[in-house]
Amino acid sequence: MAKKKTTLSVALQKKIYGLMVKSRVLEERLIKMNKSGQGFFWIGGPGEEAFNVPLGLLIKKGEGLDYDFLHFHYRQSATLLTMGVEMIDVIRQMHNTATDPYSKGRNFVNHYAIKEWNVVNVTTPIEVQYALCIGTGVAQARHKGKGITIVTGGDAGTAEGEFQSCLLWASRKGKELPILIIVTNNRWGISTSQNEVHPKTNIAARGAAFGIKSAIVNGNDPFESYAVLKNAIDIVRKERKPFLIEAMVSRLYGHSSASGSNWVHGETDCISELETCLKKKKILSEENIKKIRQGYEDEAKQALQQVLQEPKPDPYSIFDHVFVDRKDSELLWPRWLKQ
Amino acid sequence: MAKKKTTLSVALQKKIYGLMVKSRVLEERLIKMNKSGQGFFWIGGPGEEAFNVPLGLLIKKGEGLDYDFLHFHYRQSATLLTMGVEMIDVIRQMHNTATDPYSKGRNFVNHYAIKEWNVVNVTTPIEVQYALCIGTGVAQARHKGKGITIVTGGDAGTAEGEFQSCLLWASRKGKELPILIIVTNNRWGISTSQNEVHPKTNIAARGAAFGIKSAIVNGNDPFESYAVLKNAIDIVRKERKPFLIEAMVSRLYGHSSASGSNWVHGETDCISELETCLKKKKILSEENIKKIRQGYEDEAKQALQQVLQEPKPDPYSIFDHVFVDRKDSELLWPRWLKQ
Amino acid sequence: MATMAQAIRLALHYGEENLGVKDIFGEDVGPPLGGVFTCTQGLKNAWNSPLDERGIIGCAIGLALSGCKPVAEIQFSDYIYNTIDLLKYAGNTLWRSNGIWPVPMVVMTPVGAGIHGSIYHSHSFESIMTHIQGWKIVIPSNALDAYGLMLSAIKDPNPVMYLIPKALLRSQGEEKIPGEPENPKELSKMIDAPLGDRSKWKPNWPDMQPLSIPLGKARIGMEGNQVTVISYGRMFPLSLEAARAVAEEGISCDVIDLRTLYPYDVEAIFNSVKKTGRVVVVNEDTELTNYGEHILRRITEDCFYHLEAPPLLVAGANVPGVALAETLEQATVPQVSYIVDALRNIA
Amino acid sequence: MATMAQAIRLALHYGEENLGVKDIFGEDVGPPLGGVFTCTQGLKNAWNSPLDERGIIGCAIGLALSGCKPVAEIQFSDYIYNTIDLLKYAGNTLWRSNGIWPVPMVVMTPVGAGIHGSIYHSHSFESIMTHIQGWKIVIPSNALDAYGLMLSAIKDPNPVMYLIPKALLRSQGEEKIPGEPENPKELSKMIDAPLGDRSKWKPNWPDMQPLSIPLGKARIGMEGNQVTVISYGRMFPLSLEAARAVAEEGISCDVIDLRTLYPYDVEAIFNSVKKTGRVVVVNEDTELTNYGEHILRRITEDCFYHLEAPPLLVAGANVPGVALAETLEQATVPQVSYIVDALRNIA
Ligand SMILES: Cc1ncc(C[n+]2csc(CCOP(=O)(O)OP(=O)(O)O)c2C)c(N)n1
Ligand SMILES: Cc1ncc(C[n+]2csc(CCOP(=O)(O)OP(=O)(O)O)c2C)c(N)n1
Ligand SMILES: [Mg+2]
Ligand SMILES: [Mg+2]
Repeated sequence: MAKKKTTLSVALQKKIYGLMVKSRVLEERLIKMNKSGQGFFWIGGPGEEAFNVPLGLLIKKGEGLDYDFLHFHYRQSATLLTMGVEMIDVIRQMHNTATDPYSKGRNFVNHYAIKEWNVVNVTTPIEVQYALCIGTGVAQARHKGKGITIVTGGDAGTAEGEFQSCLLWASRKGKELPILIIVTNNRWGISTSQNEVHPKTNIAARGAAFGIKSAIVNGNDPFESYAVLKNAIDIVRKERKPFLIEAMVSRLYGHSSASGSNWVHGETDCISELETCLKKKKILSEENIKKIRQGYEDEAKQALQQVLQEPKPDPYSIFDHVFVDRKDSELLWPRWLKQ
Repeated sequence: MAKKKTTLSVALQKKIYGLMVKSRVLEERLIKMNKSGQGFFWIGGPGEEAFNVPLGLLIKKGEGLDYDFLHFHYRQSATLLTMGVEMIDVIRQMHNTATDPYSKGRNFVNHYAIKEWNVVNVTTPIEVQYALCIGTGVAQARHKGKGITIVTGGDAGTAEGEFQSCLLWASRKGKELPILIIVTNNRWGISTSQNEVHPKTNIAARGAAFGIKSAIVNGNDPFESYAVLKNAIDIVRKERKPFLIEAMVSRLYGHSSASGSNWVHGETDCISELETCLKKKKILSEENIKKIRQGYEDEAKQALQQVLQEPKPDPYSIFDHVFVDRKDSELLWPRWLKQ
Repeated sequence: MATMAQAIRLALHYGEENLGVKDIFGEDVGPPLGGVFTCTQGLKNAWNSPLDERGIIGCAIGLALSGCKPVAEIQFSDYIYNTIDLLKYAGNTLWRSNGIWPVPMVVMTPVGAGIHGSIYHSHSFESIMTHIQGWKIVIPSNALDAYGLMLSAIKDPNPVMYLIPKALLRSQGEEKIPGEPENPKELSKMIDAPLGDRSKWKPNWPDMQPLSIPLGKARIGMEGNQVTVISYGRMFPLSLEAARAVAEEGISCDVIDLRTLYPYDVEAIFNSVKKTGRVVVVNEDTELTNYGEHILRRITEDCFYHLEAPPLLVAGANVPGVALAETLEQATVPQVSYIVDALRNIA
Repeated sequence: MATMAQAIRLALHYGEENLGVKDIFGEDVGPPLGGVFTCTQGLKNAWNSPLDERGIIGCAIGLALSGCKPVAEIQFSDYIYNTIDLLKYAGNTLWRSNGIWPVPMVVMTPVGAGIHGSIYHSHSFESIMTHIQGWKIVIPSNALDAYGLMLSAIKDPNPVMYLIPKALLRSQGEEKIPGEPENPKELSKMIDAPLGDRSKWKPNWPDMQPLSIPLGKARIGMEGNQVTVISYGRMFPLSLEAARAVAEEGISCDVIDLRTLYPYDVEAIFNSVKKTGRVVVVNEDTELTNYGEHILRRITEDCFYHLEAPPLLVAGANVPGVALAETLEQATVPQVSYIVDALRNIA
């Protein structure tokens, strides 16, 4: 990567780097929280920053059909931070406080839900997002604006039938849908290596069977990722047709806290690669690098201090938002929750 | 077709023709039964005989892993008759008598289940057979005999996720399964034309995405079908790897009795085409043709006469075979069935 | 009067004209067929989906999230079972996001036996469906309710499951739907597609009017004071018939049509049981972990000291399906005579 | 004594050595992990499937049809809901073919809350599962039963659903499993995989012995005569704890562990209720159309005149999931104190 030229401005290169670090620092803080008992479970995206930050930069952010609809999986923190999510809110979800803006203490960390940015609930069940995205795609195809649908998921998950549903519905002759279909391929599903359970063909090849254009990208290279994403997004936005990207990425802390969340040796670290590159290009010095990281670490630490003071959700709140009108959920009420 | 040469012996050509007619005559009898109130529902395979008879001839018939495991859909009568099913048994299922050997009056016609020939229950839910066939494929891959798994289904059904499951599991690197994956493409799913809901690519192309060899065949031509099937089956049997066949066929009486089961004009009729061909080749005369058809019509009529005398299943029998041991189903028993 | 199939079609027409419904879709829902039971014939926004139930429900959720009000059909409830995870997902999306993402969608699907549908066209679905949280669930027993409940389902901001008792689709309603012409033949001429080529046919819609049947309100089909009969869907007219039969023997029944299975009308149920002290719940779903058992549990819990006899469930036999032969179907799902027996027993 | 996870592993080992099990498979079931809860570690016939639950169940059915005895795992029951159609299919195959095609297979899947699993690692599955015909359904509450029930499940010629109360997997049994070494540390050294590189590790299996726990037989965990408590799985030890607590106040309970949910031990249930006249059913599945309501319906139907107080259900709150925060989880699924309250109330 270091050798490749990029057409991105120096400012943008720096911005990308900063956001990658911010997101790594946050994830490492979340891992620490889990290890010290400040959060029950961790899952997240360290190793995908070089792909996810450019994605966040290229999204048409806003609410409603004129903006991009986002069906994300649980490794997307770098995209969300790039879009403007605050560290503290992620930490709130990690600590399942009442202040968690995405699920009020109900869901695991990195499970975002943001209406103003069309961020549909991040899913825990693998691959259902590939079925849901059909619907926002249909709505956007009819709306004929510039908004597109973007869906992400892992390599192992493509074995689920919804992946085919997405390819098929998106490629119906004359009814094509404006969906950018992304698969981040880290070559693992928990402990199962891709080699063991997948065919010898790559995932991008699945697009061809449906007449869908596709690309494979080195997701550890932020500049290549930016270029490939930009091209694909432009095509989807303009042609109103699907595009499939397979991004080769790393899984730097293993699957999740359930598998120990320890640093995995031998995987490419996109951040240290980028540092080498930017240092070589004299865009950043060792000192800059330290300062940037330190700044985010301070931010994360302060946020954590605040979150630890915040209240846990009220037991009665389990009946909130079962239905739009709470009355509808009060037909049954467990004996132990006296009203 | 008429012009193409075939290497099949005259005897075999005649045999194929006879079986095609037999199965057409049976299906037409079933349709009449439905129209005259002798059966509640009809669904079957008129229009697929030219493909299904050769398939029946090429199957390694028997029980257990050394023989072919058959996961069929509801248009397979010609294959089953070729294998040796008696007309009368099909008529029994149509009339839901207690003598119906496949389901004892429980299921629709053309829903076979024959243990001695590895004919797994024909399915009503579309496409589940493509999930089940993985299992017999795994067993046969391990067994390392000559038996293979054969699965059939329609074009519209390939939109279900199980189709992808089948392709993926069958093509796992180093764990390939000996499955002949057949799709009979009649360009319709009930009233929905393939054009309306499918991509512009053909179904055979889906194999390539998984590294699976495939072929498209004119399923109205019995000789081409025989050749393509023989080649594919040989490959699967020997290489113990999957093969995908897309067979272009006709739907001569529409979807089922629910859509009227009337003759559809404009579809190719494989039987009249074959008659023209065999007459031109002087293999059959008009008289032969009449006689063959008459023979099967008599057989069907006689069978029907007998079936109409046979008893309906006993109400209490609903509790038979819920479990292997009937005792297990007697824990609950509706008040109105006094024991 | 309109048949139930026509009533549903008229309601969907009202929905696309007045309630913002832009997508009515599913397998064979669009032209030329307009649904295997004609419920979607002639609707301007009806379209055919691929044969992919998971895609259908996924698409509906996505449409709902994007602000549309989709009505998706699963051709038979027998084929909805590969989508339960997605139905659960639709039902927990608002809750998972703590109120951020509502999912206003309607799924409709035919249920129950009675058309010689054999194993895979006779399934009931209410027991599993009521165990899925976050959904409202309705099931009409006549054309007028079918119309009114569909309008309420479309207007509701939550996911709503609209179960269609398929054996009643051709039965004509006794009451006129607001807006339908006096003469049912006239209605048929206006909105039923012709046989044969339909490519140039267009329906001539009557000017349909709103009708409010609030979700969660039962209907008392017959009043009495000795036995409470609670039913819905196809079993409701059978229950009514049974109650009329025993009325001649001097057994007086309250016959309740739940109409909405969740939220159900707990007031109507408890009031009646407190009055009669005897209760029979009738449905055709299989009897093990059956929705009717929930209703009975609520009753035994809250009205125990009013009960004068063991409450009864008349439901489908616990076998894997409704078989094709008539002898078998009748042994499997409740018939009028079985309900009559239960009423005699308990009274 | 062995933990429940070890007990399951030992039973599967017994199964592959003695009962013809050739396939133990599912997501992450094979090496290196041996299952997210280590239940399949070191087993010679354990293998990793693609991430495709529908493929897993389909494959298991096919293996069963071909004469094998597969044990398939769905990693969490939370992810089994896209396979309900296939589970139904497995359960109706013998019946559809009028006895021709048996489907001898075992599916195992972890259920229930108690590990801070949040919405998608806390689901209960028994209510929907018991509504699926043609399956036997078991759920152990301790290591010994886990072992014996697994052997019976494998031997059974029908499809068997083996529900694993995940929060109990690490709990050590009180009784020794036939064949396990005296010392649990010894057992661990023999069969637990080391941390780090496992590529060269091989388990050293103890010589396991058969154990018969017939399907359909409940176990009485504690005998009493005032209240019948019916429970299973994770809720059984909590129920026992609650019963012990109220025993000190003079409330004497029969505490029944069903162990098999279908076919359930109707004799044990009715005998106890006829003795006590009071019954509390405890489970953690959501309360609307809940399996416990079936048990209560059978009891009210057949033991009505023995009942001295309204029977009670203590079950999960009717919300879309078990939330992550401890305050929320505790409000959602039964805690010992809630069971104690119910026992005091009814006694
Ligand atoms: C439907 C479903 N099945 C199983 C799981 C359990 N699970 C969580 S993550 C995971 C592996 C996912 O692998 P992949 O799709 O490659 O994504 P990655 O985690 O590698 O980014 C599994 C099996 C799940 N969450 N959902
Ligand atoms: C899972 C499922 N969904 C829907 C149906 C209803 N149905 C029966 S046949 C059919 C069309 C099948 O089309 P295709 O797969 O092309 O087979 P063909 O009938 O044309 O041979 C449909 C939708 C079904 N049987 N199963
Ligand atoms: Mg992966
Ligand atoms: Mg077709």
